[in-house]
Parts: sequence; structure tokens; C-alpha cells
Amino acid sequence: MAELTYRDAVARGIAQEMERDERVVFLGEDVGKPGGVFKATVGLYEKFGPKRVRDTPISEQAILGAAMGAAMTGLRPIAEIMFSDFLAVCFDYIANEFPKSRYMTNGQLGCPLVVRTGNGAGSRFGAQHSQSVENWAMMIPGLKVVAPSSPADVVGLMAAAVRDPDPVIMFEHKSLYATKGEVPDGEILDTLGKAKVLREGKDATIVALALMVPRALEAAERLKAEQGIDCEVIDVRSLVPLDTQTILGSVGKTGRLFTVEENPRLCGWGAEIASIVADEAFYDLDGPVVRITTPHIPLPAADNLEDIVLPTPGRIVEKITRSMN
Amino acid sequence: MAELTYRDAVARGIAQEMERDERVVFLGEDVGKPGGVFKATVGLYEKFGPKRVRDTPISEQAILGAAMGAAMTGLRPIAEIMFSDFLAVCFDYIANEFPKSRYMTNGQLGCPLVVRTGNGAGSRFGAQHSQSVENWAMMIPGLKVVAPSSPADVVGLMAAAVRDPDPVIMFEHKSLYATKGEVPDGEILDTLGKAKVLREGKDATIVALALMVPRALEAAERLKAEQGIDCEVIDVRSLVPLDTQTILGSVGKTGRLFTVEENPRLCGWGAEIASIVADEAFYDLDGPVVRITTPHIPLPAADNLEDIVLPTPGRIVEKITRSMN
Amino acid sequence: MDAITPNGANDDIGLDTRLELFRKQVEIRDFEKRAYDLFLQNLVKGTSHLSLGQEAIAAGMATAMQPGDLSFCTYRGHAHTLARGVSMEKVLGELMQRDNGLMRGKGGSMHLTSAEHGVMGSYAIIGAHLPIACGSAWRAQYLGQPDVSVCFFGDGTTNIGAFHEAVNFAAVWKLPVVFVCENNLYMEYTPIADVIPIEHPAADRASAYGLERIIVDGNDADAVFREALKAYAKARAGQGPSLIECLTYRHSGHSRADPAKYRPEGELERWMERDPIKIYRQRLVDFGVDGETIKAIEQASKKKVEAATETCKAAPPPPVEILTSDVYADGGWAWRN
Amino acid sequence: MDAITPNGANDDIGLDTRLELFRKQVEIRDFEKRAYDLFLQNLVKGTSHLSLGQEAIAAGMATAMQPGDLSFCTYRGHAHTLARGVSMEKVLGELMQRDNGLMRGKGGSMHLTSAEHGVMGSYAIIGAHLPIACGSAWRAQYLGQPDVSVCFFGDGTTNIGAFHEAVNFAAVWKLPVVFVCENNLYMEYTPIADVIPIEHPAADRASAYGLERIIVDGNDADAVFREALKAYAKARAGQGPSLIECLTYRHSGHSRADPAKYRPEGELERWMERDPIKIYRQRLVDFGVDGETIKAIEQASKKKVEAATETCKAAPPPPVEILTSDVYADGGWAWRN
Ligand SMILES: Cc1ncc(C[n+]2csc(CCOP(=O)(O)OP(=O)(O)O)c2C)c(N)n1
Ligand SMILES: Cc1ncc(C[n+]2csc(CCOP(=O)(O)OP(=O)(O)O)c2C)c(N)n1
Ligand SMILES: [Mg+2]
Ligand SMILES: [Mg+2]
Repeated sequence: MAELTYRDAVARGIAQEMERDERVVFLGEDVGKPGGVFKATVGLYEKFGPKRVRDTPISEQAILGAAMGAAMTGLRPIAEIMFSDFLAVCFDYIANEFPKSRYMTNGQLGCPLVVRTGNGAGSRFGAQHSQSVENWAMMIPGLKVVAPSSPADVVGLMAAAVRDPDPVIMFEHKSLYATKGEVPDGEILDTLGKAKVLREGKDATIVALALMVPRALEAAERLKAEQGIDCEVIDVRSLVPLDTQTILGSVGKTGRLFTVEENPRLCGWGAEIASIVADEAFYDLDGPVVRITTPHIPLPAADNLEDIVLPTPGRIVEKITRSMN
Repeated sequence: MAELTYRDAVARGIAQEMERDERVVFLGEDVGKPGGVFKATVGLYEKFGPKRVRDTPISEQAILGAAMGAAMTGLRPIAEIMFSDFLAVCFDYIANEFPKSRYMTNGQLGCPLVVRTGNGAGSRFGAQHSQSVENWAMMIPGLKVVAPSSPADVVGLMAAAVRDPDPVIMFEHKSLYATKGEVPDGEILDTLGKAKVLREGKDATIVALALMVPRALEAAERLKAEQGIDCEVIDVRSLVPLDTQTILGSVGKTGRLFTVEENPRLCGWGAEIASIVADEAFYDLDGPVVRITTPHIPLPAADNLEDIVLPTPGRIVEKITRSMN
Repeated sequence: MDAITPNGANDDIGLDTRLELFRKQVEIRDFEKRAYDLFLQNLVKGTSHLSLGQEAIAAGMATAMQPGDLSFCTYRGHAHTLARGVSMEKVLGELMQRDNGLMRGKGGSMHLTSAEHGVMGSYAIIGAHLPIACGSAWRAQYLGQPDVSVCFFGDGTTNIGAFHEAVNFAAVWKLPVVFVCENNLYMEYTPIADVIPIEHPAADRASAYGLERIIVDGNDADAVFREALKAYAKARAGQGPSLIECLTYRHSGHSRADPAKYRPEGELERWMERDPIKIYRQRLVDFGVDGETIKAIEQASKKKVEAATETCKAAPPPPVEILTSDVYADGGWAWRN
Repeated sequence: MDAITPNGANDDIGLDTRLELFRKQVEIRDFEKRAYDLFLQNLVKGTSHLSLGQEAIAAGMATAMQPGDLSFCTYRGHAHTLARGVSMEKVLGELMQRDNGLMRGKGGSMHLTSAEHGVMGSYAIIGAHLPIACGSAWRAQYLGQPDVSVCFFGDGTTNIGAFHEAVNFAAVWKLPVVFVCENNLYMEYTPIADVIPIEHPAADRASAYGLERIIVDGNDADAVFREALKAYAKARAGQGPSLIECLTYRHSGHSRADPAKYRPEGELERWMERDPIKIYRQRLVDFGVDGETIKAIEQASKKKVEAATETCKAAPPPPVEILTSDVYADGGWAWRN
């Protein structure tokens, strides 16, 4: 057991898999010699050499396309798209190529690869470098989608993603890179499709992801202390496959659902989960299903504006308090 | 009043706006001399000439980027992206450029343009030419999004889109091109953000879009005739702005909501509307909020498979019947 | 080896290979014509993109390949799929969206794939497969495998971003990939000349990637075959990619819906004189191949097409159970528990 | 006009313009240094991308423009924005994310925009603005307006798809757009030479679009200015786009986070000898400009920076009410009724 940053957990997770399997290769912009612009892949180039850790031109379509061609013919590539906002310049691979080739070919071809990308706000980078875009991947049939909130999950989900025979998009949160957490020694292998109940509670269920997880936990503590509202907090971790059992089970117990998501309001994962609950757990519900999201606007750069645009523990507390009374 | 196909309504709508305003220009692949691969823009080249109706290289990024630069500096471009699936190769403009420039520049720049695109299944074209991807646009803050279901709406919403000072993505349904409807003579100008109640009913609300609208209407008739269930059918028409008042008002009356959408299940517009209702109309609801969607899979090419993959009137009837009993 | 005969029948290509080149071209031609007929009878569903007139490219490129080499095709992929030895029945079954099709009707005519024959997919988004072919070539390079990845596309495809990214990427990484541009003068309905400021959409751009300018007569299977051999050898030798522009012409419209009215008068007729099959048939004659041999090939081809047609007509549609199969590697489509 | 003086002070460029070119370079230099200092003090927020060492390009290109010409910049856009006459205070205010910033802090340093000065945005997705500049130029062509759209980007940007699509598009439509590649030898941290198979990322690709191969010394403002005049004149004359590669070097790291350790020993020092401001200062001296005049420009620049710094430090942050303003043209953000 050692304390590790989320950032270092990325390199550790990749290294673990590259050591295990020669077929695992890693490519992206400035990921090799420079160790990545978020310094999340420092040391991999030195350890695994230029044949397995490759710097590319600024050609995101070539990066994802090459990853797919390699995956389809025998390698297990990990591709970095530096900021998740840039998925827009190579979206054809996300939307039309990776997720459809197995189906269209009646199972002849597979696409076992991982795309990892820096997601989310908090760095005052403005509208084109701060978005949370998990739903861009979640909405596409045929992908798997994970977004870890802790260093241990980073390592374990990375391993699960690399070993998974399907294309997995992994959203790392930029504002979590500097956070620390205990990570067990030795090989770590987690499972895709398992949510985690991080706090048990009986009055309401809060479902959160990535950076919103610590905020939801903080809100839950305050709700308990200040209002006596006892919230269960679930870290979704994996959007596809989605652990609806854990979520529906929790709502069955608490009778209330609040989702806390960073992506802008419309058609986010919160809407998906809220809709599933409003359908399948309707008779368990004691009150409205409430989504707490970033407002449906582009993101501002200025620090004071960015600080209030995402859901904060204070806003979570306020929304839940108001809705529970 | 004349009967027009949905296909011809496209050309009529564009022509109306081009006649009205010299600043309206039209570009895309094979849209000019050839009149479009769906023959939806026949006659425009002859009428307005090669300066205003321009064939482009196969360069979707250049098409949308050029439309944006022209819009920002004084023109009112209409750009065609032949199949909506191809929005994936130019998604940066949809996701990061059009919708953010006004906000980022604190209102200095605008982006008054229309992207029109052939959306949806039914032609046995397979997974990369059949998708319904309205949610790709709806989820992005800063866009407006319409999807007409009738020839008259095509003309009126096209005009509204062209005159709107914000970027509008218009999804035309490929399987509706051959359908016919009455279209009033003279100039037609509709309003963005207004849903239409196409059938009044008291037992349940069905919300549908585009090709799903006639299917929802057919299902409603059958539900009434066969089960005595009286459904209100709403054509959403405009996903952004979204006419939540009409939807919430209807659910307030009926107590039940069913959404019928063609896009695959996760994070569709149905999830957004279901979530809004599960929050804001919770206490009006008499039963689960049910989404009827295409399953979350890539689309098959084979006719017999494609015929069963989208929501059919039969499936709508069945789902609603089961849920209402 | 014998000395080279004066008429070239025993030259660098040789008679056996020439007969193979002819057979492939004839079979593709007959197949495509049949596909068109069946489309008119509403038995070929969806869309379809024929390679009538472009057979020499598919035949030449495929015949020069070794087993294990990989093809990456477009929606206009019947020819390349057949040329790798996939049965007519399986290709036609897919066009007719029957259960006996290559992908049991799930993919359709634009996505023909036969991994066991090295046909690693047909891609219907313009340009998407060029980077994918790079990735396949990267795998070969990384694992030290000897195969070449061959990627086919049209003239119009050279204007899309993915083309640029892929060719640069391949050149920088020295990947064993061969990019084959079939310049048939048209995109869907718009002439390529209207949308490029140069004459040769691929060849005039080769130097932008440090590559040789290669133009080949795409209606002469021998010329294609020779150029293919060179490019494949270069790739296998670790000397990186090639970009080959083949000049050709499609005899039919872009897709089933297109009567090709946009073509100037006489253009088709001029190109029909340079019909690849006519050219190649004459070449065989010039090389002294007897009429019987030629006729046998032609008749065998017709028989194959006939047999495939009958089988496919009799084949059932895909069972509805496969609608949700093979979304994920576990065979299913479950996105939730 | 007087005869051209032997030292060139009155040549095609002339003294007034030269003083302008010098002033702009000095002001950009002083501004960028201050931005760096303020970043170290945590007063410049988010990221920032300096143009230290690349000032001659911004100065030369902007000085050759006419009012009404439009600039399209990248995240590395402080220099180009200042060169068009936008006040230091407004640019610095944006970097410091204050209410007095160009976009009141809503955009941040990567999106500097001043429509009234013709700065039509700074774009932070690599390559995105090349097609946008084409659209602006199309508008000028369509409406018969005389302005030129000038689009700046780096060496690394030449490998992305949008570059290819845009340059081809501009060439085919003969648009009045000028593409300016600032080749500073590096992308973020990776040398451009590692990711292209040619020497000159832009110039060696010009022929792929039927364009002239243009390479200019990007550290010599006169050379840039002359090339700019030529390209703008060509654009205004309806003769289409130009693609200009300016050779230069950035003195600092890619962005605020980057100490630029990846540069080989001595490289920076060699380029410092070719510092554009040093070169230009010497040129003025050679042209007989007296020390006082030079010093006055330098001092005025320092004063401007000082004043802007003080104003910005005193400026408030943006009010929270603007968080949701200007999403749509009605000033608000309502996506529903
Ligand atoms: C990204 C994208 N844009 C547009 C299309 C529509 N489309 C299909 S084929 C085609 C023309 C392609 O022309 P070319 O590359 O010359 O190939 P050819 O069809 O002549 O073989 C177009 C525009 C597409 N499939 N994908
Ligand atoms: C599509 C996209 N990919 C990657 C990035 C990250 N990125 C920002 S600047 C940069 C390097 C650009 O290099 P160059 O074009 O040479 O410009 P310079 O920064 O040297 O001025 C990269 C990779 C981005 N902003 N957008
Ligand atoms: Mg073509
Ligand atoms: Mg650079």
C-alpha cells in the first residue's frame, strides 16, 4: 500500500499492463519523451522504449485510426487524446468506426483498445479545454466508458480496460491528477461495470462521477451534520456497462435520487440514469428525481466564474435540502 | 395550398430564403449542379447560380468551417452535410466552434448559420449511413436543433433557422423525403422552440420526433381503437429551444409520459425529456416514465432487421398497453 | 525458367499470372453486371457501388499480394473483396441481405469484410480507413510480420483530412502500407477536377509526404500488377509506404441511384474503348493465348455468377435473433446489468 | 518621394513603417515578458502561450494589413492581437481574467478576440480556424469586399486534417486568404522534424495545392512585411490564397507550464543571436536612426506595460451575472421555455 497521485496512477496502470503483455503499445502527442502534457505518463518512454511508447504528429484521426487498425490485427493499443474536447476532431472513430466494426462484420473484427483522455474543468482553460464529455461516448452503442475518481480506480480500471476485448474510452479528470490516494501494492485489476457505494445512507441516493464524487461525499457529510439527511453516495465509475442494479437497489432503499454531474445539462449521463430510475423504480420513488449539473452553457475561463459553474458541495447541499423538504 | 413532398419542401424552403436575402448562400457536396444526392436541392443551382449554390470538395471540416467564417462576417450560409453520420468527421465545428464563439468572445462574434443533414434509418444503408443523431447536437450548449416531420414544417422551420441569429442544426429524415403533405402558398415562417400537439388525448402523452411522429400517431389511433387508451401526441419539432411547457402541460393533464425516439437508447432526447418530467412533473405522474427507443446497438443493413430495430407502431402500442395496465 | 518469349507471354509477369488477372477481371465484371440486374429486380437491397470499368485495379493489386496481406476497402468494395478470393455467393448474399452473406446481412454492401481472406473491412465514411490501414501496418512493423496493408480509395477522398493525416503518419513511421487511389474522375456526381487545384489528386500530393509521384494506367492490369509488386516489395523491405494513383473510369453511375447524366457526351464511349477487359483480352490474344482458353474462363465466370445467384435467391433472410448479437465481444449487446 | 537613401531607410519599406515595425515588436516583447512575470506571481490565470522570439511575424504581418483586414489567431495569439492595435490593458486584463479584459474573462488567454480591430478570434483547437478563415474570405469574395483574411498557425498544425481541407478549399475557390505558418521548430514539446517526412511543414506542401513554395525569415520583420504585402496584394487581386512559412523560434516554453528542457544544448543561444528585436534594432541603427528615437520607443513601451499592469491589477474580476450571458444572440442562455 502506498500513497500515489491520480497522475502517477495513470503511468502505473499503463506500465503494469505493458509489462504483462508485449502487445500493449501506447501512442499520442507528447506522451513519450516529454511524459505527457499532464505528466501522467512520465517514465514510460524510458522504461519501454520508443518502439512501444510513441510520439505522434498532431493528427488525432491518425492516432485513433492507427490504434484501431493495430487493435483489429493483434495489438492492444492505448491511445491518448490530450484533452477530451479534442475528441471532436477525431469523433468519427469514436462514433462510427470503433463501435460498429464488430457488429457490421458479424463478429469478424474486434477493436480491443483504450482511449484515455483528460476530461473536465477546473484549470481556467476556457470553453475548448475544460469540457466534461463522457456523454459523447456514452451515447454511442458499442463503446465502453469509464471515469475513475481515485488513484486506485485509475490503476484497476485501466487494467480492466486494456484487457477488455472491446473499445474502452477512459476519462481521466484533469482536476484530479494532483489528488492522492492509497493504492495497493502489486497487480491491480478491477472490473468494468461495477459502481461503488462509497457512503451508505437511508434518506436519499446521490450518484456521482469523477470530480463530482469527492464533492458529493462532502455534501453528504454536510447534509448529515446540518440537516440530518442521510445520503447514500454512489460512484458510478463505469457508464458503460452501467451498474443499474446498484443504483436501482439504492433508490429502492432511499426512495430518492440525485445525480451530480459535471457535463452540461442536456442528454448527460444523469439524464440516462434519472430516466432509468423514473421508469424502473417509479413506485419506489418518494419525490422528484433531481439532476444537479453544470448549467447548459459553454465554460468560462475566469477563475471566479469557473468556480461557480460546476456543481459545488454547497450547491449540492442546497438542492438536496430544498428538494427533501 | 399545394401538396409537396418533404424532399421538395427542402428546396422550396431554401429558395424562399435565398430570394428574400442575398446573404443566404448554400454549400455542400453535390448539392449544386447535381441537385443533391437525395434530390432535395434540385433547381437551386439553376435558379441562384454557381455563386450562391456551391459544390465543394469532400471536406466536411472545410464546409462547416467556411460556413462559420462566412456567418461570422456577414453571410447567412446553409451548409449541407449529406448524411448526419458524417457530422462525426466535422464534429469540432458542431461541438467546439459554432456554439462557443459567441460566449467566449463575450458576444463579439455570432454564428448565424444552418447545417442541414439527412438523418435516420429506413434505407437499408447499414450502420454508418442510417443513424439518428439529434442528440449529438442537442447535448452541446449553444446550438439550436430542429427536426421537422412534415413538408410544411420543413419550409417553416428552415426559414426560421435561416433567420435565426444562432447556429441551427436541422435534421431532415431520409425516410420522410418521399412523403407528402399540404403546404400553404406564399412565404412560410415558423418559430423555433414550439412543439405541436397533433392529437389531443387524456390518458397518456406520447412525445415523438421526425419519422417517429407518424408512427406515434398510428399507434395512438390503434391504442384508442383497440384498448380505449386515449393518447395525446406531441411532435417536439425543436429540441433546442425545447418547448417544455407544452410537454409538461400535457403530462399535467394525462399523468403519463411515453417518448418515442429513433436514436439509440442512451442519452437521447427522450432521456432529457423524461428526466425533466420526472423532476418537474413528478407529482403529476400516475405511472413510470417510459422511453421507447431503438435498442442501443449499431444499425443493421438487412431489410428485415432494420424493419424491426426502430420503434414501430406495433411496438409503441405494445409498450404503452403493457405500461398502462 | 524459359527464355522470355518475344510476345511477352513469358516475361516478368508470365502466362499463369496473366490468366489469373484476366479471370479476376472477368469475374468481377460479370458479378457487377449481375448485381446491377438484381438491383433492378429489387433483389439487391440498400445501396450498391459498382466497379464496372475499374476491374484492372482490383485484379492487379490483389494478384500481386501474398496470402496474409491485408486489404482495406471502401463502400465500392465488391471488386476488391472478390479479387482476394471471397466467393461470389457470400458477396452477393450480403448485397441481397441474406443469411448466407459475408456478414449475414448485418453490414450490407458497403462494409464487405472477410477476415480470413485478408479483407479487413470496407469503410463507408470517406477517408476513415486510411488511418486504420496505418494501424494494421504498424502492427506488422511492431511484430516483425511480413504482410503489407493495402488501402483503396477514390480521387475525391484525397481532399478529406484523414487522407492527409494518414499519409503523413505512414511516411513518418515508415509503415508497410500501400495507398491506392482509384482516380475515376468523379466523386459522387461532381468531377474531381472541379474541386482540386492540381491535376492529379493523389500523385501531385505525394511530394508533400516525401513520397514518389506514381501514376499508373488503371485500365491495364499488367501495369497495375507491376506497380503493386514494386510497392509491396518496398513496404516489406521496411522502406515505407507508397501512394499510387491509378487512372481509370467507372462505366456506371456512382451508386444504384445514379444514372450518371452529368458526364459529358462521348466521355463514356471514349473510355469504353479503353475498357480494361477488352484491353486484357486483346493482350492475351496478342500473347498467343488460344480462344478456347479465353472462352473457358469467360464461361466459367458466367457459371459462377449463375450459381451464386441461384444460391442467394434461395437463401433465407437473416434470423431476427442476430439483430442484437456481436455488439460486444461476449457476443451480446448488454450495456447494463 | 525622395530618392532611396543608400542605407535603405527610404527604400520600399521606409522609415515610418520601420519604426512602426520596431515599436510593435518591442511592445509585444515587453508585454510577453510581463505576462510571464505576472504568471509567476499567479496573477495570470489558466494557461498562456507566449510569442517571445516570434515578434517579427506578428509585427510584419499586421503592419502590412489594411484596416478591415481580418486576423484569425491561435491560443498563441497575444502578439497578433496586440499587433492589430488592441490595447495592452485589454489583452492583459483577459490574461488576468479581469472584468476589463477583452472578453471580460469569459474566453481567457487562448481566445483573444477584438472584432473592432479585425481580430476575429483566437482558436484553441489545432487547425480549426483555417477553414473558418476560408469562410471569411469567401464572404469577401462573394460580397466584393476588398479585405484579406489572414490565418496564423504553427508548424505542428500542418499535420492535422483541417489544414489540408482548408488550403485545398481556398485554392480551388481562389479565396483571398493568407495562411501564415510560424515554424518555430516545435509543437508542444516534440520537434516538428520528428513528425514530418519533409523539411518544411508548410512550404514543402504548397505544391500539393498548386501554390507557390514560400519560405521567409521569420525573425526579420522586413522580410515578413514584404512577403505579406505581396500575398495580400495577390489576394485582393482575386488571384487566390498564399501559404507562407516563416522560420522562427520561440524563446520560452510552449505554455506557462513548460520549462522547455527538451531543447538541445546551445539551440536557444544560437537563436538568441538571431533575436528579431536585436536584428531590427541594429537595422534601425544601420539606417541611421538615432539612439534617442529608438530609446523613446523602448521607454514608451515599458510605460505602456507598466500602466496596463497597474490598471489590470486594480480591475475587479468579472461579475457573476455574466456567467450565463451571450450564449445565444438574445443575450441569454435559455434552451427551454
Ligand atoms: C465523410 C464522408 N463524406 C461524404 C460521403 C458521401 N460519399 C460517398 S462516396 C462519395 C464520393 C467519393 O468519391 P471518390 O473518393 O472519388 O470515390 P469513388 O466513389 O469515385 O470510388 C461521397 C462524397 C461519405 N461517405 N463520407
Ligand atoms: C486538435 C488539437 N490537438 C492537440 C492540441 C494540443 N496542442 C496545443 S498547442 C499544440 C502544439 C501546436 O504546435 P504548433 O502548431 O507548432 O504551434 P506552436 O504552439 O508552436 O505555436 C498542441 C499539440 C490542440 N489544442 N488541439
Ligand atoms: Mg472517384
Ligand atoms: Mg510550433
